[in-house]
Amino acid sequence: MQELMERAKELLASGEVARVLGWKKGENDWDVEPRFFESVDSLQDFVYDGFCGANLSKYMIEAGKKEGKTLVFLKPCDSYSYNQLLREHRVDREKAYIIGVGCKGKLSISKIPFDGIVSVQGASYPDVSENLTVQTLYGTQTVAYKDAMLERCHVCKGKEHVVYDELLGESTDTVDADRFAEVQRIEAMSPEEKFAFFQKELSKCIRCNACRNVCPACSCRKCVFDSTAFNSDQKANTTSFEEKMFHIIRAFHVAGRCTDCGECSRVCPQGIPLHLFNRKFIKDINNLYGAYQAGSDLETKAPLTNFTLDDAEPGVGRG
Amino acid sequence: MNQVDEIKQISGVNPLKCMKCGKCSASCPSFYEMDIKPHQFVSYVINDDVQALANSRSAWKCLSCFACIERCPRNVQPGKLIDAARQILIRQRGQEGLSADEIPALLDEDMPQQLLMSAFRKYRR
Amino acid sequence: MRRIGVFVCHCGSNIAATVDVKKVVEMALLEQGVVHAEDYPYMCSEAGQSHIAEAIREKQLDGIVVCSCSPRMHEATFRKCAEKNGLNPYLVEIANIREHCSWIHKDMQEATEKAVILMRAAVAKVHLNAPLKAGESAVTKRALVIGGGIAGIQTALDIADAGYHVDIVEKEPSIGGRMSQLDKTFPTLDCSACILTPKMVEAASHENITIHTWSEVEKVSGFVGNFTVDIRKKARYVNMDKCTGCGICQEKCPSKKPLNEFNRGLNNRSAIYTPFAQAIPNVPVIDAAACIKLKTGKCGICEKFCQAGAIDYAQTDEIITQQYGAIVVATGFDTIKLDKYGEYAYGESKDVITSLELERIMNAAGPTKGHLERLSDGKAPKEIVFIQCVGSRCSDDRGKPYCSKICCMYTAKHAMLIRDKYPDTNVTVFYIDVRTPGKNFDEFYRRAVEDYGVNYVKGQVGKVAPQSDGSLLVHGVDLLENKQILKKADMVVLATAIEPNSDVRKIATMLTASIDTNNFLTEAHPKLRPVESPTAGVFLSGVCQGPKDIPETVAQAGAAAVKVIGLLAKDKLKTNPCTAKADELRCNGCSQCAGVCPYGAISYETRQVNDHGIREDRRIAVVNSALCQGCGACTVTCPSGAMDLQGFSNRQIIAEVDAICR
Amino acid sequence: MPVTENWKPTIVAFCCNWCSYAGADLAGSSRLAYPADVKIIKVPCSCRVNPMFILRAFEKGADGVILCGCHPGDCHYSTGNYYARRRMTLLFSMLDYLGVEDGRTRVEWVSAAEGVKFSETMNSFVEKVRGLGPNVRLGDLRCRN
Repeated sequence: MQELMERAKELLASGEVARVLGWKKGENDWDVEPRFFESVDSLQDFVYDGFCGANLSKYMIEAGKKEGKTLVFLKPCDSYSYNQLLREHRVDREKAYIIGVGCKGKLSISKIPFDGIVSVQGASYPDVSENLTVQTLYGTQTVAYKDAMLERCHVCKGKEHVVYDELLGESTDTVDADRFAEVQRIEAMSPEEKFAFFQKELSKCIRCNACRNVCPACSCRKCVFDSTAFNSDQKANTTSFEEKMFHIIRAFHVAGRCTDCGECSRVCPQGIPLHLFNRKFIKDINNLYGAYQAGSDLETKAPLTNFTLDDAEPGVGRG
Repeated sequence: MNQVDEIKQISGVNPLKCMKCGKCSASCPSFYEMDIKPHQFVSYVINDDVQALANSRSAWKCLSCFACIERCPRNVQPGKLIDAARQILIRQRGQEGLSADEIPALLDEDMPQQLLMSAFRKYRR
Repeated sequence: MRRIGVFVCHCGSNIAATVDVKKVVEMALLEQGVVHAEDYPYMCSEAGQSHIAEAIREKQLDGIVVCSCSPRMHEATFRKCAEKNGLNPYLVEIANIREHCSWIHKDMQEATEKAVILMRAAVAKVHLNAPLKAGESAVTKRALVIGGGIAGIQTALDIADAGYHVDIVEKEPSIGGRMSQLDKTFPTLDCSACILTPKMVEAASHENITIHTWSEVEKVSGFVGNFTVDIRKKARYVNMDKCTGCGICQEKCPSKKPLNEFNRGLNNRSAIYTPFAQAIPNVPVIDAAACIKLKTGKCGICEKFCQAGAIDYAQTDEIITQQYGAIVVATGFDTIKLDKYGEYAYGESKDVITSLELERIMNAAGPTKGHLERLSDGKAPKEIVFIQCVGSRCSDDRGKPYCSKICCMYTAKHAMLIRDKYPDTNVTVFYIDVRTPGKNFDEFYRRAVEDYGVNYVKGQVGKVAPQSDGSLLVHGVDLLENKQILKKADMVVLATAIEPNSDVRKIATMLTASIDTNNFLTEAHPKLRPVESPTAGVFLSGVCQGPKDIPETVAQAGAAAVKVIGLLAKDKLKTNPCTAKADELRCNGCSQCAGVCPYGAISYETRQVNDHGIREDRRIAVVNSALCQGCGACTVTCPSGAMDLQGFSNRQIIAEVDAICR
Repeated sequence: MPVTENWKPTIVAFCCNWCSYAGADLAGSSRLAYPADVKIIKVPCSCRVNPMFILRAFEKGADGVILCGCHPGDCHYSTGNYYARRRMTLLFSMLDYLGVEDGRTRVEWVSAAEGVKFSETMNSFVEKVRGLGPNVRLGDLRCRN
């Protein structure tokens, strides 16, 4: 983390960049927030550790409109999102100085209490070690780093950055699960079980729109659910159907554009596994139309704006 | 269920599809032994005269070689109609058709396979 | 709030028989915004339209819903009527309560209920209609005819006579098409070449016609008024300007193995060939697959003997790109393959031939120089059997479900010509029904029976069995005599079903012209618009639209020409105003929409936008309404609903959905 | 919830103007009956149908939604139905994933000449939806009257 801070200071001081987009420690050790640093001394609060799960590429949309360059730190999975935004002309590449930071897998704060550790005071881990020490009211407890990791890091897409100006810090491989295992588990269920599963999950949705606000692909100037474009501006889920509709349409709009960065599940206050929707579309697209990773490059045509003459017929596999 | 529906239900044939082209009669090997010719089967069903078809000699002269079914341009399948007529007759006579275990007794070397197949097709219970 | 008038048509009894029109009117008045509702027996009639005009004036209507037949029938009628009375034509919506309701539901109560719902959906949509204005687009004053048979030639001549330039694209080395392969033509028995060749020469010499033979259409883009077409002129390996058509090269060419397609493969031709003597242009082509020089580099005899020095082995395919205002499809037909008809032994015996092969045998320029002889041993046939409806009227998957229409006439012609030239040859025709409905057609058929003694037998043939002595045993039946017939024949001629040219599906896809399951191009309306394709600017001439004989083909070719002339005569064409439009405040500029636009109608520009006080330069999608055809693919790709389709906007369709599911 | 005898399903059919709408007209002019529960909405092309429309139909009480378009290759706009095919394949797969009965949604390619196919498609689709009973899983789960 130190060399990131030094490099940021150096660039800011030299005037090459007008501001630095990084992370700042929040109220507690584990809720780290994205933050713009305008001055060298404000960089004291800069932090980069296991809790920096936030994907900074979406902030670059607005940052690109400001004067001067913005230095931004992108983890490998964040760089896919930035590339996708670049492809959709939402970010200005000249206004960005990108440092690709190494990543050893990010921690999910919501996971820690569920492991029987209550009233957490703080959590920290030395840079290298395998486990995490959690200070609680009742003394400290240690948790294996792997168990507290975000779901998305268990199925990480790979540690190499797709867009950067310079690279800092190394990464360690964290993959130890199959990316579509959970989706396949649900697909194997009977319709009644599937319905019950999603009914249970989606009924928790309070339509706080955190998932929409954090998703780099879901960044329309004016969302269809906030406008009268379809006369269907359901701001709140008045009926159970609207919960489903919001999440189906949100997943559909980002289908073929979602880089599977896992932010939606990370930020959901209700802990709904929202990535299951996007990953279902990614699995279908990969099976039906050939493996496609959004944001991996700027040229290949997105699956939903492309076709072949012998695509599968809709609902072929159904009764 | 009246006989017309019964024969249609057994054979699964829609007699109205016939365009009276006569190809079935042209292809029928036992045309001359038959009193009612293959191209007439459909008319007997349409004119609600199934009993005449069932009592006709054609019902037993048909070799069930399926040439008519093979070549009918309208997929009318007359062979199945006469086969169904036989079924109606067998049912009327109390199902005393040929059963599988009676066959070994009737076998002799120079009996052609085809004959056995068509016999079983015609007289099965 | 819109002031809407609802007009419910009885359509005589077509609608009123199963839909209670009074109830629909009564329910219409309950709908929001409906200030006038009435029913009338024939809403599309003059009187009916005057009712609409009156209501517009009296009640100052600014929205019309007509509950009547399909909009594909009278939407234009009611829109014109509204326009005449000062109402924007795009404020009229049609509720289809005939084809989609009264005609297919028997129960009055059920049908009325559905009619009311369809009316409500139309009213809900009209509330959101915008007064659109049709745009204009230029018309390229040039036509393209695909196919150089009699249909293509006749259409091209008629268009050229009206002063417009026409290009004919013909796949074969010469124009003439199927008709050039015929010997005589019914019902007048005049020789096919004698009436076709003058037309070919006229087309070749006409200053308004350019003929591209040995060429195929490769790519078509654009739409009515300005199509852009790429034509691939295949390499002829003969320089067309230098060649004098003397024909020495064809005599001297050592490679004689390829089958002569013009003579239906009954004899062979040289590698360098013209299909027939009166070929237009009279310039040979080299068949690259058979030419020894092109394959191995040796030979080159034709180059040596050619005084004009026209042979050019280095010639390559050439792509010509050309603009057209209208395209006529005249791709013609071919006989179907008979490989699935084993019972006729077409493949087994050389003496079982199709009628088209008989045409070549009886033609003086044919493989047998006009002598009627058996292909197996060359003897003159004494017993000829014609079998009708081979592959036609078959609802199984071997043949075609339709009647090919021309076989009864040409078989009567063949029978008559044979009986006339060889009186001692017996001719028997096995038929299901003889269909000769044209002018002087039945008289022609009766002459064959009464004057020439052709023996017509009602009954299909079950099997043709080639015998060891070279004759053919025909297993037929005489349904009128109720007798089976076993006839020994020397030659069997099959009246084979015809089907559209094999390339027509490829061309239909290029032109986005709709095509049916039998590969015939679908006409805009079977009765009212038989020579136009639903795709504007594409016209149909000849058998590509359906089985027909030469008189009908020439008539349809002329009709297609008139439609083309009608189109080319206009300087400006009204374009469809129902095109896409991007809302600049909502557009993200993410260029997803351009990815799906088949017409490349969407471009992007950065301009300043005032989004509720925030002035910002934004990247905005811009739709070129001249190119946009209004398919709507972009509207669904656009996540924010910024891109919308005028005439079928998101809110209009949502309103219809709500009205239906209420 | 017992299916009351006189329950009639509400079926919304999106038909593309050039092929399936013309096919529906042909079914009409050939008097090929299909249940009155089917209501047709005309769209310029099958690619015009937005998943929002389909979900909106279910939300407002439809029991089945069918999308008819031109056969791939015959589209009047040359590529429209190819995009519709991909979108609907993904949407239907997601609906199955959510446990919605797969009989409630369907895509069928019907050309302007296939009146018989249109009528048969509608009859079989309504039959299937009637078998599934009223739409619950894609509707409002709160107490129904």
